[in-house]
Amino acid sequence: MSTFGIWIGAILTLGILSFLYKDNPFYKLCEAIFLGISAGYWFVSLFWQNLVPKLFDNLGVTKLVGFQADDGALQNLFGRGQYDERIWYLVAGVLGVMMLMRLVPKAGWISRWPLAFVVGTTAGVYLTRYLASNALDQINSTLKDFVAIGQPGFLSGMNFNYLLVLIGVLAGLTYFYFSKEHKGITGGAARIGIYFIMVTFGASFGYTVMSRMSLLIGRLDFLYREWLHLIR
Amino acid sequence: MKREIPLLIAGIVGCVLVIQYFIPHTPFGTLNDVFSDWFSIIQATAIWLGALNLIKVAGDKVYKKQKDWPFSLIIIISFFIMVVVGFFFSGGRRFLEPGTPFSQLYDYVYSPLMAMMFALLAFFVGSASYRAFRARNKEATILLLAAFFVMLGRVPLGDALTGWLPQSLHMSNVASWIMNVPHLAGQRAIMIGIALGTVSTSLRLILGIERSYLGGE
Amino acid sequence: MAGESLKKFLEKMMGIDRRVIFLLIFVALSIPMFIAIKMKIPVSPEVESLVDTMRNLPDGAKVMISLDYDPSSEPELQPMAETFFTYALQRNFKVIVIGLWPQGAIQAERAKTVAETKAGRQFEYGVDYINLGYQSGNELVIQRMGSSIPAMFPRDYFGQPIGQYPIMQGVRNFSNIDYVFNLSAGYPGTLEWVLFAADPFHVVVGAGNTAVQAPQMYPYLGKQLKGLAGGMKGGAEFEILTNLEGRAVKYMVGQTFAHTVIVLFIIVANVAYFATRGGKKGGAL
Amino acid sequence: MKQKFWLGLLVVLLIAAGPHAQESATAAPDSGASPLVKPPGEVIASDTPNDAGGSITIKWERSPDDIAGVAGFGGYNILRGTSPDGPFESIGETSGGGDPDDPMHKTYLDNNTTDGVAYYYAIDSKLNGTMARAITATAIVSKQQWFNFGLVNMLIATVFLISAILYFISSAKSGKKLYIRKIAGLEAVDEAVGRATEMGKKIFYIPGTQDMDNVQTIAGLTILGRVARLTAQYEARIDVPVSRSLVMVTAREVVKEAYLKAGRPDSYTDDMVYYLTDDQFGYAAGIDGMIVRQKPATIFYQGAFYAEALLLAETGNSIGAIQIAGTAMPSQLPFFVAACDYTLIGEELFAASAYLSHEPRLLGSLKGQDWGKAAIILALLLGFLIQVSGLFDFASLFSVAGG
Repeated sequence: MSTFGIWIGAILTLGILSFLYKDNPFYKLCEAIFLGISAGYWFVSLFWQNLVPKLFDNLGVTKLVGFQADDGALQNLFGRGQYDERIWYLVAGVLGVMMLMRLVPKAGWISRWPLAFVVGTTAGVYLTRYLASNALDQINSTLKDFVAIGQPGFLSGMNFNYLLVLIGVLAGLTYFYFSKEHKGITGGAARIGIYFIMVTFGASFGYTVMSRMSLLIGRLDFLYREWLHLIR
Repeated sequence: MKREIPLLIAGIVGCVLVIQYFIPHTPFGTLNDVFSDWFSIIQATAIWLGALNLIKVAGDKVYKKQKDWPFSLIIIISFFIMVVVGFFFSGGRRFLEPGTPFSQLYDYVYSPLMAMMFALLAFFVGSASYRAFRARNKEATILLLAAFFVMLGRVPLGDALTGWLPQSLHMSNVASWIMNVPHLAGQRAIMIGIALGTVSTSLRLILGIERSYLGGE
Repeated sequence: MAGESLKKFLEKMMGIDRRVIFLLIFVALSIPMFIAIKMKIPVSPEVESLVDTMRNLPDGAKVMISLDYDPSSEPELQPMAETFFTYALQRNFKVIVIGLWPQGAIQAERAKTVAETKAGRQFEYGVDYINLGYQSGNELVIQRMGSSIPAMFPRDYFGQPIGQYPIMQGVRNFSNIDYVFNLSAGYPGTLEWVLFAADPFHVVVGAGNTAVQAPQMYPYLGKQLKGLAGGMKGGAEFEILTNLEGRAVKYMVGQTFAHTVIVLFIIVANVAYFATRGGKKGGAL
Repeated sequence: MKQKFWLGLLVVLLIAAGPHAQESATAAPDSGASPLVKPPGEVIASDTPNDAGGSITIKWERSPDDIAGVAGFGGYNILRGTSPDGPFESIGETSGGGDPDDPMHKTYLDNNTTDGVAYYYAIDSKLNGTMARAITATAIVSKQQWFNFGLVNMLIATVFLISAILYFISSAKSGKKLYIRKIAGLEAVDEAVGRATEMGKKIFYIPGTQDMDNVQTIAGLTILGRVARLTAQYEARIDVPVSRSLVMVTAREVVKEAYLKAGRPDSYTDDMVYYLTDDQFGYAAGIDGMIVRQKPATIFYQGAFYAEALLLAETGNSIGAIQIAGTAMPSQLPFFVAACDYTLIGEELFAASAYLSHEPRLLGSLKGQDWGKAAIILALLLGFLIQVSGLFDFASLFSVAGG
């Protein structure tokens, strides 16, 4: 990295760091640059990485307007008379245009169509997505390691740990029970459940501290070593 | 009609995607990928709306000379620098390759900002634990103890403090027991709950019971 | 009297300005960067087996290192890469670099420079070092290397055909690689190396992981994964065992300081909380 | 065991054509090769099940030299042709050693076949430069399947859950009263909005940093609908800064609708919802700035969050705002719990919209979810007993093979 680049990086780094003391013009400047640069970055990236390859290349628009590219669906369909399934990407293009109709006050309602498509897709995908990995697989892993009675290790600490996990899962699930008042047995189980969940939160928190510190170490290393050459 | 057709679209698309999960045969097997491409395309057109909104809000501030308007001007300028460089001066779709002006802006300006913002977490983790980990009640005490043991078990100090105890009670072993037993159990309960919640929410969206995202007539 | 002023002090501590905490964390992490502090870091069996496997390789062995991370994980994984390259220089290993993440190749070049200064010796490009760069395809890249490495990486990171380099002579697939070291921050990473290289092709794989990912890899240790260094702590142990103490050991002191600061604050906060709560009854829940 | 169990169930549940697994066995090993290495045993190729075609699985008995671990054994070459007499073209190679669950055999997946073409496979074993070959006896064709049999358990689980939810939705519609326990974070919504009104300060609503392709974002936006209705009634000012353009579009529809329903369509303006940037940390930097400058009285975080969660919540906490968070990102929940006044944990996020709306059909779906939970609790208890008694491997019924 050039000296110039390091200096810019260091100044911006200090600007963000200064927010810890209090809000100040230096931070505001960095924040404004950050907002503008990152919004611009995404704006450009989505164009080159989504719109061009997925829409324009597939349809053949890239070639049509004179850029170097392979043949797309339009060329195959009208040039050669071959069916090309990529022509369906036209639907996505139309949905995209419908989205932009929001800029026209009278026609804004049409943008609900692509919105409905997006919501429908998300709902359809998620209905099955978590069920396998978050529910069935978890049931499997909670049960699969139990040592059967009479087998070596039945009374081992490991087997006891598996039992503890099972109890924790059962109690935790009871906590999430919505349609029953948390009283009596349900109440007791739910209470144990919330204890387990609290351990989960505390442990996750404590566990993450190290990697968060590493991030700051990385930045301090940049400041002290690469910028100020204070350490080697 | 302004609501019925969108509801129908969401319902049909949702149903088809649920079914396709179980069918490897074409066209179902690849439908998910195709639809996710379509989503990317819609997303890439929609960002024009977001960008225009950003410019409008910042532009208003500059125009009306509201408080801090010079910073709004900087938002607009840095946005346009990035966009112009990315579209016209960085080799088209090879805009991210090392050495292009766009990737230099990324390396020199964007990336240090991101890294430092991310690293602020090191400080916030500290202030949050100071405030939150107080033994106010049973739940908070459990939270505090779990965090305390795991945090100490992660650094050599923890084992140094507990070196006189039997091996299994060394801090790092206690920490990994917490991670592998009670932490795991709580995590699983949360995950199973999330799975059920997503099924139910998705179903409500597909059925059109939950429809506030479509707005009014 | 003393009790009174202590109580006052504790009351103050209850509502302490968060900036004091920020400052202490900043200082705790900074001090060890400037002052060499010796600290005993116990070595875990996972890292021990990692280094043992490397030690048992013959001098001049052909090793592959896959850098599957980006700059955001640099503080944790870069020291491991540096140590590995330095160790490779000492043992005359022939190092083949690849990256399943786009930034891997650049990280390797940076680590190599540091290692060369440390070892006081340079890699000869194409003879005992080659950077094959990044290929997209995630686990498929690993799978295809199982049948042919030259087919998956026809050119190196700098665009040159790999056939001309002596280091690549006789390298057809994983059977010609003695050892794979994988540095991983997520997907694709260690899990993929285990499932798509160690399992089917019986490649010897060792790994360095971010602290967040490491625990998920424990089940594979032993037969499938020959050793694992997790996070900065693992990196420090790696440095100690190879007698190449460097950044990770140094930073581990900072980590310990910072953890200690937070733990002390938690203790102070609780002492203050109980001392100042006085006769007031605690909340019900 | 598991396979039989599910297949039995499936016959009842499904009328589907099973995969006609074509298999072909080997001819006698080619004895013309060098005597120095022993050839592999029987080679069996079959269409890879449960896929979209384009793949054939080849399995062979390992060469006796491989099994004996003869030094210098060089693994196998896999070759493919369209006639049993060749020519064969090399498609890959693999080392010696057996499959983890079948030590006598070795498996190779040819993922590059054309559906409908008949293939023959040859396996060469290698030792010190010598080779010996075994060939499949009959042709094998790859094809696409109409049902993924690895997902039978998923199908049953999905059908069960959907039916339970649908049943309770319809029974709720018919006017049956449903009890729902209190959720503290949601009970506090009213008070939080009220306080902002009293203080004459803003309310910030952050619907996460993910796009509309994440169901948590959609859940967050449905909650926004309920909250916006309250702010309309209280005449409090709500600000919704977002990090995705599609979320901006949706959030505007949601807030507008809420103001309309509350009878105050005139109070709504598009300015309430605005876009900052797609970048998670840029977004956090912007919001942190807004929080310390505008000092909102109440901040909601509802949706999908990553590392920015604590950056936002800790800054919000420093100005003393009431904060109500909700997310199904397990890794970020601890930070919200530490820095916010109330946190909706996982499933509670998805229940929030139903809870706040009091609409019977939505509440019915919660009851359906509970039935899912009850079934899982039952399965865990039953599974524990079966597993510990060593009857059979109950757990494996829940392992999802495909998908």
